Amino acid sequence: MNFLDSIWLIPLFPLAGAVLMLFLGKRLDPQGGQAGTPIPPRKALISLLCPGTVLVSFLFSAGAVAQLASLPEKVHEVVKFTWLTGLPFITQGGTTAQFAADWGFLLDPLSSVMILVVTGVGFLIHVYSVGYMGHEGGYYRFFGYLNLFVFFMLMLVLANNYALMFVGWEGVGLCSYLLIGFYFHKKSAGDAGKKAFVVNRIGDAGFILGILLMFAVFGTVRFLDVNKALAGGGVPSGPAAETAGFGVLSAITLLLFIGATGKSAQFPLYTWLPDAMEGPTPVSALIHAATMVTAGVYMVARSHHLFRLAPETSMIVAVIGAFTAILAASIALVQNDIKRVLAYSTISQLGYMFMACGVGAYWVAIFHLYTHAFFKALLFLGSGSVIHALGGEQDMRKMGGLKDKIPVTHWTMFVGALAIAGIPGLAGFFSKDEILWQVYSSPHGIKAVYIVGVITAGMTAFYMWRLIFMTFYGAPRADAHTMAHVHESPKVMTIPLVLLAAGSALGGWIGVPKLWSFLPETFRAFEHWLEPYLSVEAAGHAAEHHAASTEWLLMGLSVAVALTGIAIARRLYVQRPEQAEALGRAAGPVYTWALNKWYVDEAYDFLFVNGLGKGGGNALVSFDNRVVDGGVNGAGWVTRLTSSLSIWWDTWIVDGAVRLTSFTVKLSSYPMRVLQTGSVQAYALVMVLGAAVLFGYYLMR
Amino acid sequence: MLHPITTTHYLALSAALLLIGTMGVLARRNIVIILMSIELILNAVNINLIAFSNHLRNVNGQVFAIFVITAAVAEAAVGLGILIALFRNKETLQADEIDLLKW
Amino acid sequence: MSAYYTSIDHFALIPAIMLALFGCAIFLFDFLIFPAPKQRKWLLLFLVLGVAFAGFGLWRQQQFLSAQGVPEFTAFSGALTIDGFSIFFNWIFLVATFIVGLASYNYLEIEGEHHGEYYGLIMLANCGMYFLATGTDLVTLFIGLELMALCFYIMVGFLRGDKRSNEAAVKYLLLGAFSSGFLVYGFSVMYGLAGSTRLGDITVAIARRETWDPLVFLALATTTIGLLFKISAVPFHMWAPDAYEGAPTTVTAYLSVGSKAASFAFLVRIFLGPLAPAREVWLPLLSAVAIATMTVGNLAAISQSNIKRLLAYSSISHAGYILLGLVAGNPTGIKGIAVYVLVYTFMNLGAFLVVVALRRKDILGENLEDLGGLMQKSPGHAILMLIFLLSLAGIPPTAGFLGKYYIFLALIQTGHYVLAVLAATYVAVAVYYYFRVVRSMFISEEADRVPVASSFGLRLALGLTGVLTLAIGVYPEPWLELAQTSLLLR
Amino acid sequence: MSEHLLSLVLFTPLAGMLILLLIPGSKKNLIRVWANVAAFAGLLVSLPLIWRFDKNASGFQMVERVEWIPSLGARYIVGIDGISLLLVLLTTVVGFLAILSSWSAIEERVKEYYAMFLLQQTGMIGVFLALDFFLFFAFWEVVLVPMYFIIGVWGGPRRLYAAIKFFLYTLAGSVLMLLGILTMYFQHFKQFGYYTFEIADLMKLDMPLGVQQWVFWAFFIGFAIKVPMFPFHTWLPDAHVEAPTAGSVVLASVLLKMGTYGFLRFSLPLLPRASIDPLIVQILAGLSIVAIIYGALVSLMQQDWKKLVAYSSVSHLGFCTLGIFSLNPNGLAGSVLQQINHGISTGMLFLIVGVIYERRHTREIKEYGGLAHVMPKFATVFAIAMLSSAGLPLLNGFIGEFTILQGAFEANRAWAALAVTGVILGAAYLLWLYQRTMLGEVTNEKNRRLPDLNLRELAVFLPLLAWAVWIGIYPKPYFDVLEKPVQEIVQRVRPEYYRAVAAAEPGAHR
Amino acid sequence: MWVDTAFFYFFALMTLAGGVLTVTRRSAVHSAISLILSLIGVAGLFLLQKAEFLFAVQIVLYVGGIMVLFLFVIMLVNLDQAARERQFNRQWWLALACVAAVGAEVAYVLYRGAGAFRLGAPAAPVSKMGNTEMVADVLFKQYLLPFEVASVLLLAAVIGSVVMAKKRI
Repeated sequence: MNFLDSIWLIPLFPLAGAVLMLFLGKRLDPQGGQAGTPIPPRKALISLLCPGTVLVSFLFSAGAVAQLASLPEKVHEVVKFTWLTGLPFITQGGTTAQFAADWGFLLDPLSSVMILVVTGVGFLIHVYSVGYMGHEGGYYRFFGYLNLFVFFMLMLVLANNYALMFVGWEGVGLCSYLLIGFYFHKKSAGDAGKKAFVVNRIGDAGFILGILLMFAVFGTVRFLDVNKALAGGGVPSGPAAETAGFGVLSAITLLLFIGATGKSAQFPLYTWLPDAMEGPTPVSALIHAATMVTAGVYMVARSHHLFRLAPETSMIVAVIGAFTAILAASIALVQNDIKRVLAYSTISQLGYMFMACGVGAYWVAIFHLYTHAFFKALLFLGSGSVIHALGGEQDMRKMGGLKDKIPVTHWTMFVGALAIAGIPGLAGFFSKDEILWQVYSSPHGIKAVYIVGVITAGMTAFYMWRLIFMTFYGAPRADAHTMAHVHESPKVMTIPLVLLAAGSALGGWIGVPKLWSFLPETFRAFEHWLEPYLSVEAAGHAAEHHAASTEWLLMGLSVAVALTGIAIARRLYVQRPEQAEALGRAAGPVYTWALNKWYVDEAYDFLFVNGLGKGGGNALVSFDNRVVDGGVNGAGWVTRLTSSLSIWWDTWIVDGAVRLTSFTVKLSSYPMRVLQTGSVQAYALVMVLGAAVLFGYYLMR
Repeated sequence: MLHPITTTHYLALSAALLLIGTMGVLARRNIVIILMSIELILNAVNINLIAFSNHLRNVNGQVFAIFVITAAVAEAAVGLGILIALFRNKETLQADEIDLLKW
Repeated sequence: MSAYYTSIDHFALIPAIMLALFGCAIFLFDFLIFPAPKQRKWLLLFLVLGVAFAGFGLWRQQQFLSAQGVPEFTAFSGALTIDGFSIFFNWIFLVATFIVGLASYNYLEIEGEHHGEYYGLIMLANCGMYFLATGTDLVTLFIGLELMALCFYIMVGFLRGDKRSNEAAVKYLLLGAFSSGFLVYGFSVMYGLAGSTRLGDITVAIARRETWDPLVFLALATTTIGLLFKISAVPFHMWAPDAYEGAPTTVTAYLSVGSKAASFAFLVRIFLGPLAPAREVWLPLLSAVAIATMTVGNLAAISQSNIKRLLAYSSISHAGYILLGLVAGNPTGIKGIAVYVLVYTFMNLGAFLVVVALRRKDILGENLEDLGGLMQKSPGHAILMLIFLLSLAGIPPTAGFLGKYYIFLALIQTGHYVLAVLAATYVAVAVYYYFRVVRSMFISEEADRVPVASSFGLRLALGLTGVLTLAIGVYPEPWLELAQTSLLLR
Repeated sequence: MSEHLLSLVLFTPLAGMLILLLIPGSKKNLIRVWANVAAFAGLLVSLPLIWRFDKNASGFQMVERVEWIPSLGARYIVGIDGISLLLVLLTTVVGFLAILSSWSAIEERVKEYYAMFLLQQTGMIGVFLALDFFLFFAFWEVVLVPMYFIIGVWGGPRRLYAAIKFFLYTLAGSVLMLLGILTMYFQHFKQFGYYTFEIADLMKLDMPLGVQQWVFWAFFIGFAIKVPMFPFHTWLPDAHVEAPTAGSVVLASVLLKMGTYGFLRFSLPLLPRASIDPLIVQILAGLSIVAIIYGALVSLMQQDWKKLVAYSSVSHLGFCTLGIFSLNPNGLAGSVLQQINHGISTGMLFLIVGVIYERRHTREIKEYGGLAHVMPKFATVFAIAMLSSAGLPLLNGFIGEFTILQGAFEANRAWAALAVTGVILGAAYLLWLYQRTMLGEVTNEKNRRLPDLNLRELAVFLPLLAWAVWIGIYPKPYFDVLEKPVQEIVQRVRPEYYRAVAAAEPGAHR
Repeated sequence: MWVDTAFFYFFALMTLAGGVLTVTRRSAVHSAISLILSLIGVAGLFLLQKAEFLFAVQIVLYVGGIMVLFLFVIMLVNLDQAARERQFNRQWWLALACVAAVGAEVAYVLYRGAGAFRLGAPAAPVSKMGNTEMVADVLFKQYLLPFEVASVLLLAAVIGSVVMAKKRI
């Protein structure tokens, strides 16, 4: 069958699953309320159905991609109907446009990679969840949300225009809200979910404005049309040419990038991601590691035509990426919550991807996205398995010595850790090293960023192995009772781990560096698949004016750095645990600061809580601090001050004025009455008075 | 020394009488006397009418005056009737003592 | 017939004759033929008959005018003029008399007062109004006014056993006589200016003098005092609340409607007749008075707890609105006065009649609390009252809106924007106190369980006013045409 | 009958009310049944409008004209264009659902209650159908009285204050508006020598800018108070908080739209010169933006569930007015669409408050929490309503807001940028509300045993939900319906706009 | 000529004095008497103005009729205790001020008007009829209607006073 024309079906399978779950789920999972009940057959149906839908989408995607490869121009667009229309709109260039966002799908090398990752990894995580969530309440709800998420994610990556992309964009945000808050009886979970949603909303505001500005400039929001417009000298023919100069493009790109920072947890909008760890672990794996958070990267890559023409923005992207990378890594160094370490690591890895985007090496960014999807998902699921084994314990200080108790988990995570650390031969090595090389070598490259990248690489290796060592090696720190009950996870959970491990190990071999010229070109399939599509200038020119020796050197350097990191970690956490504390004490403030995430949240809290405690008044005190933190991030206490001021204004000024008038009216009613003394002669007197005035009027004139 | 009497004199006189009557209405407590003061006012009107009628050499004014007197009679009669009714209930005819109705 | 009493004179006089005739008949039959309490209703029948005959006469006059195609005809060598204006207003008087008569029967029963004199006086009062609307001679107008006023003095004090009624009568009488003294003083000066008492001659005479002539002003000022007193305009309004409160409620209704309408007819006759030349003198005067009247009326009404008093103040404020029509002075304005008086008659009568219905044996039913929960007790009355109040407030689609509409339009046409805005804002104030009544009717708890007084006559009267108030609001066309015929200045 | 379709739609509820009055007040259930039947009939007769309406025809359709008061030049003229079509449908649907929703909420004085509702229904439809200023004004005022009683009789503790405040505010506004109307009426007479209230005729009138400005401000007072725009909004929270559920539903969903509709139908087309006067546009757009942000901020701080929703209306209506005064096709179309959306989603939110209030008789947010455990259906409905109000794509809210933003952006980028903050805050206060009431543990023992939505309540919500999703996924029909009328308005106000459109060769237009 | 003047001043004085006394005398009876004085003064003025018929009417109707009525009422309602109280109310000084003000204004108006008071040439020269005839002539020709209405007025007055005054009907 023709998969290419049925790509519009791909998102629909998960959607069907979601609808089924959310509306009939309760019947399928009657005692979904209680945890720990044996899996009934109908529940098994859920377990088959939901991963099944994702699998189907995966197969369709694979088929479509295969057929896409056979196309000459490797682009296929399917438009079902016009979704969001508009009325005539006079663009910046004076031409008329009409907003028309189709319900349309675009399959090209970029989106093909994404759908494969989303459906593939998504499927594995679904399978894993069957085991992991098996005993949780609201099983059906969980899978409903998960499928819904996949649906929106696929919309996001398959959309053929920015508006529809925005649908997916918001949709995944919603699902992340729902899934983070899945344990909605936990207040912290609810807060985290809301924080995530609202912070993303801030980014989305930027995104919307970006879309509008783009529409105002190009008169369209279709990727292909925008690219076409840009292909010819940057902007469409007609008067737009003058007006839509450089400034506008950088404005557009900047606004889009704000959206990206929100979704992909870049500085300064990254604080929601660590909190998001409140959600179930598979959620963290799927949404906050493999797929959703990479949407920002995808969007930037998707708009690469624009970003190329806006060097300022690209520079900003690179710098923000680098800064976020190192900031997050530094925090990860000292975290003790296993999932938080991974969360910060995710942030930092995303930073890498943006670095790549910033220097124009978009295919590398996507490459890293792809490898990262494997090993980060693996690590999350692994940690999930660990937590599962320890009955919910997340603090690494209470772990250790699990190596032999849960071997599969241990080995798979071992591989994952190697991969992320960038040990040659594993996926992480190829992608990260390519990023570093591009940052160093590309014409847009920035040396400072490169340095940051290398240091971050070292940190990465360190904290990741710190995690491994603290978890699996050394003496068990958990109490005997827990240790007694530690057990390997069921097959349904371990098999995905193994598959992901394989991916992390071998996934990189489709993108080996050109340097390894001894390998056939098939080992560079990824680059050949994406590079021509993603770059405007001729492929791989980057290497030319850099001696091969340099590249070897840098590669060695990064490997060395990684190994050092691992070594230090081993020394501190296996051989001489006591030195860890010693070092911590020695580092003193730095350590504490890092431990406390550089007090960024506290800084916000200070702004919101105290600032408002001072400025606020009782209404503000009653106001839940964390809500402000999450709720109105950024302008927190100003918001709350103004909003209480507004209420004050309402009650005292606006209403006050009204009340005052009515009061004066009522009041002035009494003099009128007092005049009415009841004495007839007083009335007569008033009449005569009136007469006097009347005659007086004659004299006056 | 005595300059001739013009209509203006009569007007002035009637105005004065009008004001005296008004004063009575405003200041006297006894309602009967207030009614009398009103009679004064009407007489002021009559003086006017007669003066004009003489000045204009037509007797319409005098006829008008007759009607004014008639009206005065009628008002006086009804007024006194009402006064009697009032006096039956309140045992007083002091104007400033009847102030049930006010405000 | 003699040369002095031609058939045309007779024709012009028929309605008045009918009213007077049947009035006297009632006086006589009251103790000659129907002394027994059971037979009183015959007296009411006589009133109805008298009104009917008078109406017939009026109708014939109307026919005559339209048949002849003349705008007017005079009688008694100019002492009387029959024109659209007089006919329009006389219709209002007759309807008012009819309705009040119907409503009074039951009320008098409750008050235990005599019927005969009452009905007779109503008709004589109407007779006086007739001359106020038709008269074009100072003397006629003066006598007509006295006739009407006299009857009202008596009727206000009709509850001889009731202190409040006595007091109201005394106050009304003293102030009324006082003010009519000023009025007639002004008349005398007018006579002096013109040497004649016919309005036409006076107009000519005044037109011949310059506008700010002192004597003209003297006449104008004193006359104005008398007239403004009759329409209860500030600062000559103070009798109204007391008289309205103390008088028997039916009389209050009649007073607030009949007397006011007649006085406005009178006022318009004078101001658009003899005083028209001095327009620029009295225009600012009347605007000021109108504003003051609206202000005092509306503001004082806010804090009233006695419905009759509240309605009294509201009727004062309405007088202010009507005056604005005279201030505008253009055809729209004059038509506005006619329309306003028309709708005001019905809605105000209706409102007072509901209060009449609240008067039960040993329940005075004049306070806001007495209206409490009227909706539960008798929805019909409550809804009618609601309609009347909405109409008084001037909210479409009730009749009251039309009156306001014309006044506003006239003001805008003549560029009195400030007055227009002021009048408009006072509508909101008025709504505030009208809705205090609505509130106690619909939202407050029931004050007492005693059912409201009701009789065929009262029901008929209420229904009539209610239907008219709505009908005029929803389909005003015929009424507007009627008002159109009443325009004085052509 | 077919050529009198509009009159049928207009008077069905009134007829229903008159018959209702004949039913003795003691037969409560009979009254309820009849009221619902009548309202449903009103809905049914309004449905044919959908297919009888020709979206390609310009001007008004199904016009009926009857001489009413010739001597005033007032006629009974009704007709619809795209804008009024949508609003009328909204009225009939929401009106019916509101009546349906109050089956168990209203226990005493049932008869009067339903009578008032049906009367009000006619009034509101009349406002949207009238093409004669006199008729319009009559209906405009007719609507006031029932709402006064609905708030004043069946409302909360401070109902008297709220009711009279609502009444006085609106009345004061409308009387001043009347002065504006009369001024135009007179101006028309001066120019054409005959009096008329017909909109079509008044359109021909061209007044000097000065007069237009005065009239504009007169209208503005009337409409802005109704909307309500920023400085005039304080009656809204009071009215909403005190009104019974169905009352606030109708108030929010339909009554407020009378104001925006007034701007669209009268202010803009009748006073084109004043409407593009930069100062006026600046002021009104400014007020709208203030309303957007201000309303959102205030609702962020509310402790009272219903008050929060009320203030959110202020914010949403701010979007509507902003769209109107962007004075371009997208702004206007978006505004109308957003009016419908607000009607749907805020209507749902008020119904939701009503449902819970009926069970617990308190609206204090802190009284609740964790209701999602107890009432899952309720939680789901609430979630969707909330998201549609927060403007989540694939639900109605987004379409409207986005289109308005598009228009605002075209008019002035700063406006759009500022308005977007409203979107962020919207998410903030709604999610926070949802979390405080629905999520978390069940803190309050009283909430343990609350029954979930029953069938009738679901029946009330489902149509609205369906409608919300429809608009969200396939809004094209709405744009088609709105294209013509919007174009006419824009052409009236900014003739050059469509000339530019014509001149410009169609850009990326597929 | 000077006789007229003298008489005018005499009667004017009489009128005003009577008026003032009416308003100021403590006892109602005295007031009534002084009112009669004033009325007679007015009658005299009528005589001066060649209104003989009016003079007669004034004397007969007023002095003979109305005043008797007044005195009768005064006797009927014995006001001796009222006579002992103060005869002016509290606002008298205020009233005086107002009246003075109005007086001044009216005086000014009249003063201004005196010049303007030349009302054309006196109308048709006096016919040879006696005053009474002329009055009758005008009354029954021009003022026939008011004359008739006046009868109704008086009827109403009679009925009214009866209704008011009698104890029970």
